[in-house]
Amino acid sequence: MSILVDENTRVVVQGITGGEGKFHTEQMMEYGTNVVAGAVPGRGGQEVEGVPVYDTVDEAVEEEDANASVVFVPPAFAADALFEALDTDLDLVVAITEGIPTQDMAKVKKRLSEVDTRLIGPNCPGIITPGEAKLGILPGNIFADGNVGLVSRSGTLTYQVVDNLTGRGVGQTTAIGIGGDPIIGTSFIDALELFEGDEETEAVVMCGEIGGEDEEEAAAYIAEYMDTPVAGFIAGRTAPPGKRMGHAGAIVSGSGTGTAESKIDALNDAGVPVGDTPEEVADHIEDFL
Amino acid sequence: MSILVDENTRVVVQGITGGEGKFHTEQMMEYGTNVVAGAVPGRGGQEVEGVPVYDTVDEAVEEEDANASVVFVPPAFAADALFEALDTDLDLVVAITEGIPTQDMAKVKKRLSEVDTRLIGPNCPGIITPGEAKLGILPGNIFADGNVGLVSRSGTLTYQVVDNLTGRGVGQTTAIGIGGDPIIGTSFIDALELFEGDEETEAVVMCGEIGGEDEEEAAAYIAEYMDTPVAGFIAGRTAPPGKRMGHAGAIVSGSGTGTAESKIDALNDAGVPVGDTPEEVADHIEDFL
Amino acid sequence: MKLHEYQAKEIFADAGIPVPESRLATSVDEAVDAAEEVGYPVAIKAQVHVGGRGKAGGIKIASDGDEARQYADEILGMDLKGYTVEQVLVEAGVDFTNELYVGVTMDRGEGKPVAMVSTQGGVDIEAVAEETPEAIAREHVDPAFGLHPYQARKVVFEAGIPREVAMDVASILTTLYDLYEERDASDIEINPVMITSDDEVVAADAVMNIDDDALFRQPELAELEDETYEDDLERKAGEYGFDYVRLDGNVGIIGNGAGLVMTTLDLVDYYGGAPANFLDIGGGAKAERVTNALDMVFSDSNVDAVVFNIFGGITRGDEVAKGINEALEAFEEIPKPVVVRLAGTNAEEGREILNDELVTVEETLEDAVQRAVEYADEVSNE
Amino acid sequence: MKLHEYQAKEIFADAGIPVPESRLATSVDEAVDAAEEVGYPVAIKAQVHVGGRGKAGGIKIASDGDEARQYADEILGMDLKGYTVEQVLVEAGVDFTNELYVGVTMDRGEGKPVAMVSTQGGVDIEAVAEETPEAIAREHVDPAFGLHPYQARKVVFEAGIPREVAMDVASILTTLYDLYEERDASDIEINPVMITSDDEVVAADAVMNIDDDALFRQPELAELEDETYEDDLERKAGEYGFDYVRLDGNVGIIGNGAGLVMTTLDLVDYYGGAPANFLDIGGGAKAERVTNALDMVFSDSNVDAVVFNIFGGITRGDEVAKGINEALEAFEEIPKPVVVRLAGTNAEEGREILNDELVTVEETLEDAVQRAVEYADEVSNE
Repeated sequence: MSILVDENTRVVVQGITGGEGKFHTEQMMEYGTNVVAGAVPGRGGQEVEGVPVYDTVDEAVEEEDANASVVFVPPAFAADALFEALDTDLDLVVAITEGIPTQDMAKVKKRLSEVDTRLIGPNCPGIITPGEAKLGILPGNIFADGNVGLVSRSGTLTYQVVDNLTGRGVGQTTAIGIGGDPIIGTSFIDALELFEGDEETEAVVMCGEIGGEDEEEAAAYIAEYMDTPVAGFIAGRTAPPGKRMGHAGAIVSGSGTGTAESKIDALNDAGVPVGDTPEEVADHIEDFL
Repeated sequence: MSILVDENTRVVVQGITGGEGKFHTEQMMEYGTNVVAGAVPGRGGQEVEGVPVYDTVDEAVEEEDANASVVFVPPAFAADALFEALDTDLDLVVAITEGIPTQDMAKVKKRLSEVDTRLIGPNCPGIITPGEAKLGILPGNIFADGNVGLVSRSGTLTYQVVDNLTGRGVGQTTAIGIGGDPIIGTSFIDALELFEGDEETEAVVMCGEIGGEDEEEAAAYIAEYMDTPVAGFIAGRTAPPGKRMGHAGAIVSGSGTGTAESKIDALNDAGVPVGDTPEEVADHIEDFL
Repeated sequence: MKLHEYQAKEIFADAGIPVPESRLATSVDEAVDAAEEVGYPVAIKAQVHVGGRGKAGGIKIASDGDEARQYADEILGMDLKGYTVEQVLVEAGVDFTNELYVGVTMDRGEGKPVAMVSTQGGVDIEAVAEETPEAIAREHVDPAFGLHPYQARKVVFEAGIPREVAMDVASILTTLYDLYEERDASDIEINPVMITSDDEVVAADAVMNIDDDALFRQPELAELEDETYEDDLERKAGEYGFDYVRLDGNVGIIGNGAGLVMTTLDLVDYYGGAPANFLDIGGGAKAERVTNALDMVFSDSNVDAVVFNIFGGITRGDEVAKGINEALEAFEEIPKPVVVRLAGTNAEEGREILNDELVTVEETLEDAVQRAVEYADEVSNE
Repeated sequence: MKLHEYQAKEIFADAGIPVPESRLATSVDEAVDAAEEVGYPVAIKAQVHVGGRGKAGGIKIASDGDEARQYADEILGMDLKGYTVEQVLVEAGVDFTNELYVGVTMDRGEGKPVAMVSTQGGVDIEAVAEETPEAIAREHVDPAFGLHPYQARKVVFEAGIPREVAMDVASILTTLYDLYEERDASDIEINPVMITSDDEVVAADAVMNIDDDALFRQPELAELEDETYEDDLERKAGEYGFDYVRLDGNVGIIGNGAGLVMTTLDLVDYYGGAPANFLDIGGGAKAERVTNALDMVFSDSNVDAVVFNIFGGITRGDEVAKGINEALEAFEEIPKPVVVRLAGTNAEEGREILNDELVTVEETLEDAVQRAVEYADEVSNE
C-alpha cells in the first residue's frame, strides 16, 4: 500500500511543453509513472514524449481518464492552472511551480475548500511511491520501496533524509514534499492522517523547518490521534530571528512560536524524537521498525 | 405549527432608523412580532420604538439573542447588509429592499450557499405566521390563523389571494412572499418543501407569474415529492412577449418556457389546479380542506 | 438601460477589443464624409434601440459615395419598429471568413453569470439557442471570483472555435466579462465577432445593456442613456417613473404591484375586455403619483374606461382616494368612466373619501374589472 | 519588497486616505526649505528600510528653522542599524488626541488575509500582539470577495474605536484592503492613524510591503524598489539573485534548497563551528551560478573555510562540479579550503570531475560539515 499515488495513478502534466515540464515528464515516465496526457492551451493535438497534449485539463480528463495532475506552469499563470485543475474531477493536483503570488494562493485555497480534489504544494518537489509512481521532480533513484512514510516542507532536505534511510536499507511507502510556501494545499496534519490510515506505513518521518506553526499543530495532532510512531527533524535551529531563509515560510518572527526550539519542544512533548542530524532521524526510525 | 417564523422569533431590523424601517418596525411590533433590536452602523446606543439599536448585526445577535433579521437597507448598501446578516448565526434573513443590483445578488447567492442561514427575498413583502409574527411589510389585518400555506412571487397579489381566502373563513399557517427579482434566496421549491414538512399545513397556494422557469421546476417538485395538495395562480397571461412587466423577473422571452401557458400546463400536469381568478384559487383550496 | 452600438463599441475599444474604424453621423452629408474617411466599402447602421435592425432595413453596405449618400438618406429618419432613426454609424467594412458569437449574461435559474460562445455568429442567437442549443457552449461563472482565464479558453475550445483564433477569442471573452462586471451590465455580447482572412478577430457589432438598478454607481453610463420612446405615452411614463407598458385594448389599468396589475390585466381579458396598458404605481404611492397615473391613462386615446385596483400594504387607501379625487375634480367632465377598487390598509377610509359622483366604487377585484369592461364596451359602442 | 514611508503615503493619498502635508529632502537645505513650506512644527523622518526608526533617533520634531536644520543635519547621513540615511521626509506635525493602528496582512495559518484594528496605535504593534493580543481586533477576509464594508465596520467597532471617527477609520481600512489586493501587498499598515482634536483622522505613518513573487504584475511598484543593502555582500547577492543571509561565523555555506542549506548551517553549529552565511543557489543551478556563489563566499573576509553541499534533484552534480573547478582554477591560490559534498543526480559523475587538488571531497553531509569546521578552526588559528 501507499498513499495518494500508486501504479494506477493516471497523470496529466500541465505545462508539458515547457522546458521543465518536458524534462520531468520524461523523468517521471522513465520512473514508470503513467503519464497519460499533457495540457497546454493552444497546443492541443501535439505530442510530447509520445504523450497527447490537450488544450484544456478537462479534455485530458475526458479523453485519457487522468485522475491526477502535475503542474509545471510558470508562476504568472499557475494559479489559473490550479483553478482549472480543481474544476475537474481529478483526485490529486501536485503543484511544482515556485513563486506563485501569495494572494493568488489564498484564492486557490478558498476554491480548494469547495471541491474534493487534494492539492499538494505549490513550491514542492512532489510525491513518490517508490517503485510505482512519482509525480514531481524528486530524483527517483534515491528512493526504495519500504514501510516508512515521509512528509517534508523542503525538497533537498527530503532527499537528504531519504538518502540516510535508503542508505541503511530502510525503504519508503510514500514520500511527500508539501512545499515551503506560506499557503499550501496539504498540511503536515493532512499527510500524517493519511499515513496513519495506511496499513503498510510503520513509521513516519516529518521534516519541518522554522516559521509558521504547522509543526506545532502537527505535534498536537500526533499526540492525540497517531499510533504510528513519528520521528522529526527541524531545519533552521541556527537561523537568526527576523531573517527570511529562502523559503517564504522560513522566517522567524521572534515572537516565541515558529522558532526551531518551540517546534522541537512541541514534538518532544508529543513523544516525537527529533534528530539533531538527518542521520539521527534515520536512527530513530530504525529503532521504531 | 407554522414554518420559519413564530412567536419565538426574535427579530433584528437592519435599517431601523430609516423611514420605512421605523414605520414597519412599529407595524410589526403592533402585530405582536418580537422585535428585539435594530442594527444601523454608527447609530449604536440609540433607541427606535423602544428597541435598542446596535452598530453591527453581530452585536444585536450577541446582546439580544436575535435569530432573524428584516432588511430595510437602501439598495446601494443592501448587499453589504445581507452579507453582514449571513455572517452571523441568524436562522432567517428577510430582505424587503427593492432594486438591489442583480450582480450584487449573484454574489450574495454565492455566499448563501456557504452558510446555513435562510434568505427570503429580496424585493419581497416578507413572511407572516398569522397571530404569531410578521417579518416584513404585509398588512397583518388581512391574514387569519388557519391551515393553508401560501407562497408567492408578488406582494400585492399575495394580499389579494389571502383576502379571498380569509374572506371565506380560510386561515393560513404561514404566508411567504419570495420576491420578484431574478435572483432570490428562497425558491418556490424551498417553500413548498417546508410546507410539505409542516403538519398543520393542509393545503398550499402557490402564486407565480411569467418569466423564468421556477414555476415549471416547482411543478416537477410537487409531482414528485408532495402529498399536501397545491392550488396555483399564474399572473401575466395577457403579457406580450419581450416586455418587462414591472418585476425584473416578469419578462417573457418568447422562447416557449417562462410563458403563463407553459407554467399553467406544467402545474396542471403535476395535478395542480390553476385558478383563472384569485377567487377560483380560493375555491380550489376550499375543495381540498 | 440599453447602450447604442456606437457607445458600446467605444467602451469595448477602450478595453482593448478590436473594432472596425467608424464615425457617428446625424446627417446625410456627415455620413458621406464619414464614409470617405473610413474608406469603402462601409456599413451604414441605424443607431436605435430595436433588435433585428438588419432585416428591417436599418443596415446597408455602401461601396462608393453615391451608395453611401443614398443609403444614409434612406436610413436617417426612417421608422424602425416605431423608433425614428436619428443617427447612423458609418463603419469600415470587414472582409471576413467566419462569424462567431460571444456574450455574457445572467443565468437567473442558476443565480450566476454565464459566458457563451458559438461558431453560429452573425445570426439571431435566440433562434440558435432555441433550435440547436448544443451549438452554444456555456460556462457558468462564480461571481465572487469572476471569469477565470481557463474558463474563457475552455468555453472557446468547447464551442469549436478555430485554433488559429481561439486564444484571441478567449481574450475578448475575458475582457467582455470584466466589462460586464465593472459596468454592471445585464447583457453584453458581440454578434458577430468576425474572423478575417488573415485570422484577425474584430467585433462587428456590440450589445451592452446596463442593470437599471445599478445605474446609481455607473454615473458615466447613466449619462449615455438615450431616452427615446415609442411614443409620448412611454416618454411620460419615463418622466413619472412608472413601470408602464402600452397594449392594444381599451381598458386602462392602474394598480400597485406588478403581480396584482398583471392579474388585473388577465382578469380584464378573462371577462371579455382588452387591456390598454400595464401601469404599476408601485408601493407606498402618494396622492401626486395617483394623479399622474390617471393623467397618463387618460392621455391614451384608446382608453374607454379605467379600472383602478389598489391593495394597500404600504400604500394607504385614503392617500389613493385623495389622489383620485384631486385628479378628477380638476376636470370639468370626467374624460372616461373610472372604476375604483380599494382593499387593504385604510381601504375603508379611502372608500369614504371617494366621491361617488366621480367614480364607481366596487368592493371586489372581480366586480371592479367586470364593471370596467362593461363601461369600456358602452363607451366604445357610443 | 519594502516601500519607503513617503512612497507608501503617496499611494495612500492617491487612494483617498488623508495624510499630512510633506516633502522629501535629500539635503539639509532642502529639508529646511521643506519645513518652511509645510509649516512648523514638522517631523523629520529618516527614509530607510529599518523598523523602530523613532527609538533609534531617526525621527525628530522640529519647531523652528534652527531645529529643522539641526535635526536634518543629524539624521541625513546617520547610520541606522547598518543603513545610511540618504533621504528624509519633512512632514507637517499633527496635533493629535489619540493614536490608532490599522493594518492588513496574510494569516498564513488560515490562508486568508486578515484586517486588524487597535486603539493601541503609535507603539510597537508586535509587542501589543504579544502582550495584550485582545487589544487588537481581527477580521479574516474571504479573498474571493475581498473585505466587505460591514467587516471593516465590525472590526472597527470591536476594537473600540471612538464612535466619532469609527466610520472614517472603517473607510480607511476598506481602502487599505483594496490597495493590499490591487497592489499585491504582503503587509500594509498605518501606525498610527492619528485622531485630531476635531475628530479628523490622518495617516501619520505608512508601511507597505509588496509580495516579491507578484512584482512581475506590479511594474510601477517594482520601479520604486530602493536597493539599499547593509553591505556589499548583500548587494552582490541581490545582483546574483541568491537567497543570502550574512551571519557571524567563519564557515561559509553554499547549498541547494532552503531546507538543506538551513540544515547545513545547523550541522556546522552542531559540530562546534559557526556558520558565516546562508546561501541557497536554488534548483537546477548551472556552472555560472556555482562560480558566482563561490565568489560571494570568498568575498566575505570572515570566511575561513567553505562547505559546498549539493543534493541533486533538478540540479546535476556534474554541472556543479564543473562550476567549482572553473571558479577555483581561476585562482592562483585557493583563498580558503573548500569541502564539497555531492549527492543525488549525477553525483558520481560530479565527484569524478572534481579536482582533488582544489577541493576536499566528502561522501556524507556529516563528514563534509565536520571537515569544514576543522579547516575553519585551523585557518582561524593560523
